[in-house]
Amino acid sequence: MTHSKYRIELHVPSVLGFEKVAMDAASAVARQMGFEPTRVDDLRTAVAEACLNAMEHGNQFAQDSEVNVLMICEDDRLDVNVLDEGRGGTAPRITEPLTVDNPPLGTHGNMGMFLITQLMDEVEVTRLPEGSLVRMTIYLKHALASLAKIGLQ
Amino acid sequence: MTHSKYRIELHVPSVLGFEKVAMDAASAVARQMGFEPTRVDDLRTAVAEACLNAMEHGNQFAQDSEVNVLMICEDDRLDVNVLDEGRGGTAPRITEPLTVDNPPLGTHGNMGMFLITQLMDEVEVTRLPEGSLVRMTIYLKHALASLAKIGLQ
Amino acid sequence: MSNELQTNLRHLENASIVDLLGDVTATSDAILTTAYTAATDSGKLIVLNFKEASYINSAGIAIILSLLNRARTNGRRVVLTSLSSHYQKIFHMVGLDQFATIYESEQAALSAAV
Amino acid sequence: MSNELQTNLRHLENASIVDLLGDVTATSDAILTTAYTAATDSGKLIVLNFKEASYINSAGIAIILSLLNRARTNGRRVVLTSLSSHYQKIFHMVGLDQFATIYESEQAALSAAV
Ligand SMILES: Nc1ncnc2c1ncn2[C@@H]1O[C@H](COP(=O)(O)OP(=O)(O)O)[C@@H](O)[C@H]1O
Ligand SMILES: Nc1ncnc2c1ncn2[C@@H]1O[C@H](COP(=O)(O)OP(=O)(O)O)[C@@H](O)[C@H]1O
Repeated sequence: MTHSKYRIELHVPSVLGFEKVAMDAASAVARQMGFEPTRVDDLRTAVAEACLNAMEHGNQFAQDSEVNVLMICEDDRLDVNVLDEGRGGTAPRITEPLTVDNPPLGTHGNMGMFLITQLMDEVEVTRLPEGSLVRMTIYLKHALASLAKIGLQ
Repeated sequence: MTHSKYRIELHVPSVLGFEKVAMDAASAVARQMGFEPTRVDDLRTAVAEACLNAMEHGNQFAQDSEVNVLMICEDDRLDVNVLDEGRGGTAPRITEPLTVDNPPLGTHGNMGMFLITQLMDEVEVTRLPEGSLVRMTIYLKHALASLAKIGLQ
Repeated sequence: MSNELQTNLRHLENASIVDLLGDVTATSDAILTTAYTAATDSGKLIVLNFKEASYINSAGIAIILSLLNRARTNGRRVVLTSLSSHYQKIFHMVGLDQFATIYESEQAALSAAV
Repeated sequence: MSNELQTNLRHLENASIVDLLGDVTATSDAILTTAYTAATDSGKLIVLNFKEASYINSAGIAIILSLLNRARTNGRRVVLTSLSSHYQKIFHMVGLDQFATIYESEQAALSAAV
């Protein structure tokens, strides 16, 4: 299968639980492209976390707001773009996760963005006029991914 | 969970295999709403068949064409709308499936639309200016579904 | 495509078993025909084993119908095993189970059908 | 929500086992705290069993972190078992395995930890 430039677009409401729709859609796309199960699992977690952030921080769980997930299949990689409506005052930022020594008070442990960057081959955060865009890329060949990570590709 | 009017929208290319993305997204939505596994399986098959028809008959597998899957979660039911671009000369029609006595020559056994109507609680086919719309509904409570089927709801 | 059908042929004493591994869809025609032809050589009962076939669509069912028709023409007996309860229901809906017995497991097929 | 967490508490001779059934997410806080409190009554080792937890997100991990912190304050020992290899990797990435040992299975946890 040549994947070049297949485009899958998904919109989900900003309601906890609907990130699973994005997870399952993204993993179906990745399996279709031939990604291995462990990479599909990595993608599932990254997509879930990006969608949860978009729902909460980006859309403030506003009732009429949506999270837009745009997936592009290329020959060598899958790009997943998660776009929110930028309703909060913050932008996605990558910080060190909290630990047992310094535990989170509620359910925020700074782990979402951290995990995304750990699990994906490339992550790009852009602040667009309409909202925040988190672009996550995984490569079909790990070798290419490593080159990309150190900037040689 | 009150489901009233959650809206999930998905666009997939007209390429065999991508119906699985719609299947997986639809089943994630249905599970989220609390549908039982057997009903989720019914929905998976119906959504796959509607998307395959949209890709082939509706979009003629045209390279730039898309299948649009719009899901609406209501308190009592899930509506899945599958819309194509109406590029073919035909419209969705429900016929008796072919049998071993009169087997299909290729891969068309008139089974897609037949299965959809068997598996879903309600099916409505509409010819819109932009293409064919197949709307499939399943109810959370089977009792309601049966009433709806005989037109009492 | 990711989960393209593969087949595995096992010759037992009284039956030839065709394991279907992957998706049974429009693109499965050639591989299913090849597997059927190889299985039919033995002259024994042919068991189509769907244990590892998790996605079967209408095009796949159409191919199986044609295959059952060919088997009947050639006087070959074909039975099906290990379909999930969902696909048992689907095969029943389209009337396919009128032309080929569906067994719960390979073991059941072998003891009942041989 | 469909797969809201449920817990099941089992008191064994040397350990109290908390089975986590369902999703471990932002909405799991109250039920996890209740289960932890009930388990801690016994004074024994507490085993959090993730065998039936197929979806754990960052909010769920944050809740587990807080729970481990509380356990440390109370002088209670907590270990984790039966995480999928994916979630073992995730728990390692966020450093959670530095504060609670992760065992492959309940059996392994009981024989090693008691
Ligand atoms: N989509 C987003 N829009 C706005 N702010 C965001 C977004 N995603 C993340 N952030 C910001 O980045 C911080 C870190 O995010 P994350 O690592 O996922 O941890 P957490 O969500 O647990 O706080 C958040 O607390 C928030 O301030
Ligand atoms: N989305 C669609 N657009 C146009 N025609 C359609 C569509 N879906 C189905 N049809 C028509 O209805 C017929 C029956 O469809 P179906 O029962 O799914 O069987 P099959 O696809 O195997 O022919 C098709 O052969 C086609 O002519």
